[in-house]
Amino acid sequence: MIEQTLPRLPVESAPAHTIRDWKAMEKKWIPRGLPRCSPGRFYAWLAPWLLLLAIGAYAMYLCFAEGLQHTNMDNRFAFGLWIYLDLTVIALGAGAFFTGFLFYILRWKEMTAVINAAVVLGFICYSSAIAILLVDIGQPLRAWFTFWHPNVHSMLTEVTFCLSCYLTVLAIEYLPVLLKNRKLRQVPLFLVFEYELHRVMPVLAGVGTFLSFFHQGSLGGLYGVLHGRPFAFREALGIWPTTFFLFILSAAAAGPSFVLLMARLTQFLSRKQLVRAEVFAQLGKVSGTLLLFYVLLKTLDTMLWINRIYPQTGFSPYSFYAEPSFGTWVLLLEIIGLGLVPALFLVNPRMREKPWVLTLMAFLACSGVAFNRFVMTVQTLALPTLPFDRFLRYVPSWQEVAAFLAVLAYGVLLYSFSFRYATLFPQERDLRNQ
Amino acid sequence: MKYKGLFLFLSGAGIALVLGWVVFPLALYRTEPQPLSFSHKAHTGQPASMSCDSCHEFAEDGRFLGIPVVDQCAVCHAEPVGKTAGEKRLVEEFVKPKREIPWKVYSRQPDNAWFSHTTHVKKGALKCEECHGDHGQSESLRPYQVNRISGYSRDIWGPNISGIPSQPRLDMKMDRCLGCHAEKNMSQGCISCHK
Amino acid sequence: MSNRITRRNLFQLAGGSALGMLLSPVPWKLLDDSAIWTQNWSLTPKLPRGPISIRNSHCTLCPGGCGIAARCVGGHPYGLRGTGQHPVNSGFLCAVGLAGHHYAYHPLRIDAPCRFTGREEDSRLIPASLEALLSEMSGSRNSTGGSRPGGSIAILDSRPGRSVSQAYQEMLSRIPGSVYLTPPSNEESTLEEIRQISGVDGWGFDFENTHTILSFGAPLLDGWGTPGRIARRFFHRSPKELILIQAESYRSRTAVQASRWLALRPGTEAVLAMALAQVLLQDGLCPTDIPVRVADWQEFKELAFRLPIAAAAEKTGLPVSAIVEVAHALAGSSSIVLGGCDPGGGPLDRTASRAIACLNILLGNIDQPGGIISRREAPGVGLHSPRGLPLSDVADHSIRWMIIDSAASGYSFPLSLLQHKLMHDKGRIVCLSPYMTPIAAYADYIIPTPAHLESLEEVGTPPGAPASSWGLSAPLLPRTAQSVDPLDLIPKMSEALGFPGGPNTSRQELLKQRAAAIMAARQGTVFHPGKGAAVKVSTRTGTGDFWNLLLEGGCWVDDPTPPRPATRFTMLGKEQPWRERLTARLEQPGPSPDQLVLMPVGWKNATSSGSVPPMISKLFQESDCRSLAGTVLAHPDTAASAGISSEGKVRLQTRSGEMEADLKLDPALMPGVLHGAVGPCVNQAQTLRQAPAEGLLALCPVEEDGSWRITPAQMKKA
Amino acid sequence: MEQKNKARYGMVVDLDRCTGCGNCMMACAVENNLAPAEKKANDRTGITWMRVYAMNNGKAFPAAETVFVPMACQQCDKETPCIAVCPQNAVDRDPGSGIVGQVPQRCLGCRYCMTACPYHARYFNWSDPSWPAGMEKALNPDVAPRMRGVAEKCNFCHGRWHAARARAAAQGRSEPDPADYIPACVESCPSRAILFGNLDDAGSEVAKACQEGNCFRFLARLDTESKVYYRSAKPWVREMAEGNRMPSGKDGNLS
Repeated sequence: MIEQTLPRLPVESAPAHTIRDWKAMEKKWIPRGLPRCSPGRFYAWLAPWLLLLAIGAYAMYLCFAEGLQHTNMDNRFAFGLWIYLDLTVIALGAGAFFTGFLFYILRWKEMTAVINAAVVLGFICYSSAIAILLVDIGQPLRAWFTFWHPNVHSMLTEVTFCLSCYLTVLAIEYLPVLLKNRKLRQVPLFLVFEYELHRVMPVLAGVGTFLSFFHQGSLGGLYGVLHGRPFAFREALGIWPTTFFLFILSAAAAGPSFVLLMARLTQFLSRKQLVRAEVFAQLGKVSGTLLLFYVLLKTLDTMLWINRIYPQTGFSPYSFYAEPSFGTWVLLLEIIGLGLVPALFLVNPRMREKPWVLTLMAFLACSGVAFNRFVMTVQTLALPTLPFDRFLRYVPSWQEVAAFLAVLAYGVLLYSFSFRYATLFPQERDLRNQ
Repeated sequence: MKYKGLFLFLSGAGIALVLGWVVFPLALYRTEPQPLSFSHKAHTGQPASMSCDSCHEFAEDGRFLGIPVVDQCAVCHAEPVGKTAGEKRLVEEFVKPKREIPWKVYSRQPDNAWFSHTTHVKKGALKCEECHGDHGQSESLRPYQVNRISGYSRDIWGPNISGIPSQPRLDMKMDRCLGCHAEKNMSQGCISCHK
Repeated sequence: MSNRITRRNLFQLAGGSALGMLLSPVPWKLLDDSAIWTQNWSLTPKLPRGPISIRNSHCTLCPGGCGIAARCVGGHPYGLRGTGQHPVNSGFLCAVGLAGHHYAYHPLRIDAPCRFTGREEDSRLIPASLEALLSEMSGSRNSTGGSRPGGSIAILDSRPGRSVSQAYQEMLSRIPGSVYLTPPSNEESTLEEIRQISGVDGWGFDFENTHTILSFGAPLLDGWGTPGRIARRFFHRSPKELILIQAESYRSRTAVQASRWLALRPGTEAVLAMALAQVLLQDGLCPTDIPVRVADWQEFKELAFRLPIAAAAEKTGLPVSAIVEVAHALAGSSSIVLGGCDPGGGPLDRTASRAIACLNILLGNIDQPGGIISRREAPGVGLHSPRGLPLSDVADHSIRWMIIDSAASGYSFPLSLLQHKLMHDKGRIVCLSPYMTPIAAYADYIIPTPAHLESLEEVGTPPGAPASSWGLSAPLLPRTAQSVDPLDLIPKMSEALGFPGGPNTSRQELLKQRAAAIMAARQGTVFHPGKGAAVKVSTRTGTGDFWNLLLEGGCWVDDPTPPRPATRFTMLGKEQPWRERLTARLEQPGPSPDQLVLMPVGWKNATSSGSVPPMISKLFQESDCRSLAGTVLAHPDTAASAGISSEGKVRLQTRSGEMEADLKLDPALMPGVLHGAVGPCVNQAQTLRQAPAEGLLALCPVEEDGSWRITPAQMKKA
Repeated sequence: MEQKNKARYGMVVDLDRCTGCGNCMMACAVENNLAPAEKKANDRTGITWMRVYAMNNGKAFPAAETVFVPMACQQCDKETPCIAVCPQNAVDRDPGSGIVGQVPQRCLGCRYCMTACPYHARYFNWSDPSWPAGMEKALNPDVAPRMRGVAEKCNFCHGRWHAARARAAAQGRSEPDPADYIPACVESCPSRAILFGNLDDAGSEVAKACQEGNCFRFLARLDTESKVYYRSAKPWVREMAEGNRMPSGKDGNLS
């Protein structure tokens, strides 16, 4: 049936024995002992994502060839959907560094169940962030100027350096996951390489944690240092504005939730149990604890902001929430609805036991971080600064949306391939045998 | 053939190095002919013994007029001086129809660089030779090479493809400007020299 | 076995090559060069190179007569500024003039004779030849005989008083029944009425010495006359105090700068003027010699008292006290009462202009320092007076050939005015224009003339100037091959119409003759742009010298004209037609409060010149400076009364038709008034094929008094 | 030692004199090789180093009042928002003139500076700038045209500054003659609403004017110490400008 829906795949037009051969060959790439769907079904699942990827690639081509006039960003809304996407995927990708930190540094052995998945997710998030950044900047051919002529005072320099370094780290961390593939293991060099990589993994995890710590923070600092934008500006602790720390904390909190959520989603889609319930609960607990801590600090920060920065900059305390579409509900939703609520549920052991609660709360925690990044990007720019300014609106163009979806599709594709041909969830085999 | 692997590795490296250091520069630069042959030496040496600024003039408002216009050539070359074919061409193709000679300028900086010769020569007391080398003593115009990608004259990058400056320095990239400015405690601000 | 190349060997080779590449300049140099390429690519234009020089000339975009100094690279202008110390514009230009050197590259530049196939929207632009025009002209001679009364051949001259204008007039003088027309004039309407009242020609405003100005909506600080002259009087460190009272329906740019703003209801200018006259008479504020000098004193006095002040106050929407105060302020010092209105709205109606002129006479402003002073014409005007017949005064449907010369934008008057004058079916319009404008798009033949700064032109006395002046606009740019000098076209047209032997002097010759005439009169001074100072003409020796100085941007300015002996005035005209018109105006009931009126608004500098430079789009599209054509502004209450609560597309309807417009809410406007922004069309995506349209002006019918500034309208949501 | 703060150029804009004629914008656009507005360009996408805004008192007829506010880069002196954020040093404060200089050829187009600027005085090239055919011949040879994908802004007519310095060098002076260095907007303003000069030269017109009581800076409380001052005798203008946003119906402040 699936074969019929895919008349265009070259495989289908080939003689029957070729297809058989191909199927057999494909099977050899799948890790031993892991049942996977038929290749036809697998590639049918990929087709729509490939289509999205193609549309997005065309949109990106338009931006490269003709400039960013294809976006709906403008001089006042200079950051848009893409920067929001960058901030969000990097926050969610924090699952990689934080799980690595728990596993390699704090030696939480149970994290071995999700560490591979976390690394792959991290790699996807970071590589897509870099890809979208290259489309987003006006002159990608000059992107290396940041390395050659860096301005050490700029948060973006910090972000660029850490991001590219950490992507390299993630790529190295990702390699052993791939190299464990049974076909690739046949190459002796790869086997040695993989073994060596494993030995340096704790070092890499340490480096990754350090880098992540800085760029997650710098992404927060990105807005916190804008003293021309009182909505985003925060006072500094040392050289870093408070958003620096809030972003680290919120990313660390959302990361495990995102890993949890993705593992759940994979279980749901593959209709298999992949990870033991205790691991999920453990992830939920970590996420919830950090989130609670974050909510506390965020509240404190908000109070300071209202009582110190507002009056100093001559803006009336409520002017930032005067627009009906961005009322005070924004603040309440961010801190309570998508912060305190999931945090309280997640720290409660009884609640954690219910899978649907755990999943829902992990979802809320991730949404909370995404919403925070949305507010920091969009509301900061929408709010007026000059007395004759007006509240601005911005709706992304189809090219921006297409590129956004292409990144999503890229993530799905890479994740699907990794799930099929690599061992993302080591417990899967045991759970199946039980 | 114990060292076959090493041999292959080294030969790969060797081929790449030859391609990179020898073939690449040849491919990167395109040589363009100058419209006329010109001897600076014939003008600066005996008997003409002209100084640089007798042709490369400074205007009253501090602008440097650069390559002289054909009218300036016409002061001496209204009629062919000597009997060479080049002289004949100069007079017939350029001087008489008052057509500007399309010289290719070795040291042409891009449009975004502001360089005031007046400031450097009059205030900074730099000699022409310090940047332009012994161009003023040359017997003929060397081939003009243009970078196929960037469109710059090769003189900007300097003769050494590695980018490591030769002594005396012949490159004209920004770091040379900045080095000298830092040495002499002159402005380091971007728009001091960028327009 | 060992000689076989394995996969492993290939990896080794590739690894070595990769290392070698990294150690070679290739990746690093490519990285550098590709980055430089983005700084240097051909998508960004290369800068011009060459010696820098300054060339002086004059701007001919409007009659303002501003001196321009062009910074040139290799002789090619790249920036304009006002000539420093210039006697006419004091070194300042308007925003349009500042980009005057861009006109030559106008995207709507016409490079060959052409025409549209029809007046419909889908009509096509097709080539037309000069020969076709001339043969159709000579063909028409047989059918009409070229002698229809009411003028079968008309030339509409937007810039009267030039040497070319003389040539036009000379040609027409030999063709019976032809007529020389001038477009409606906005800035000199008060002076024109004074000319008629006094029977004496040649007046100017002595702003430089005046103390009080009452302006009826004249956009004094928005391009009026010569902007640099007005700006100098208002803003440059000057010891003389100046009170400006601006009577206008909204707080315009001028009103903002004024000492006092009178929020006058539109259309009640004559009522206010007569009420002020009444106060002057009542309180004995007129100079004693005025009743003696006015022939119809009693009649006028009667008329002034016709409407009680209180009634006038109600009609105008002003408090009685304001009227009394303004009258006293005007009488208390040297003053000027100036009529005008927003340039988009064309001239003030003649009835109001007449009342305003009368007010000046009552105040004794005529021939007083700081009032309206005598101004003799520049020497050498010759046989023909520069004054033509106003376009609105020609009989309807009487013109067979309408030739429109220079600077006609199509935004300075509604095309319907032109349309009504043309003969049915047979009427033809020939437009001489370098660019496609609404009026050119409307024409049957478009003949390309040299663009701004491409040909030798002259600049005469600017509107309202206190003394005559004359200068040359030496070309700064080369002419294009296809452009036609109107002066070369005149003899050909004359011949085609059956009157051969037209003027055959070259442009330069004609202008040289004029210069010689000025030189011969040995009066006035000539400004030397290089020195930034003027010398007396009588001290300059040679005519050639004078000519060269003019070519280099020199400007001749006449000496002050001595006052004329006590001029006599007939306020209401010889047959007193104005008594009736003024009476009607005074007794006209005010508009009903729920009746919306549409007032076209525009910007003089942009609507008076044939087209606008491409760069002007910045002001219209990217700043709050100007409203784009097709925008209609209204008070939120006005919109609410029409059932509209938000900005967006609306439909406007008047008795001329219906049109879509962009509504912008502006609480600063008087309720009940719609401001419709007319011209120019600045959209850079325009092509010659899609000619700019007349816009909201098409909704404004020309009234009997020749004005079109107030039209009852309806607005509804689109 | 020689280069330390020779000058600190600044402006004083008298809003009471501004008639909103647009000369400053046009002179600026012509001087600095800006391209005419694109077909769909508007006040959010267009590039105008100098832009005239209208600011109103929020009242209705006849009490409505509007002032025009010409706004270019405010040349902030203290913790200049755009300098600190640029990742590759494409913006700096020139030590010899105090001018906050933008070098588009260094810019990679991340637009972080634009989000940092509270004055919206920075502009991005959303597409390749294009001129009508032939108009490149009329470009100012002293200002480099920009390419797509980079930010740009007012540099106080640095082309004129360069020319003035070269002239000074030719005449053997170390500092440009103030009469030689006048930005295009200042030169073209018919109502002389803009004063320009060295704020550190106590004798200059600007240095005196910026000390006067009517003088203020936009968003002064953000403490960026901009070198573009404004002045107005109208209290409502000063109050609004200093950051105390007034409740006006459309902006809908809660008060």
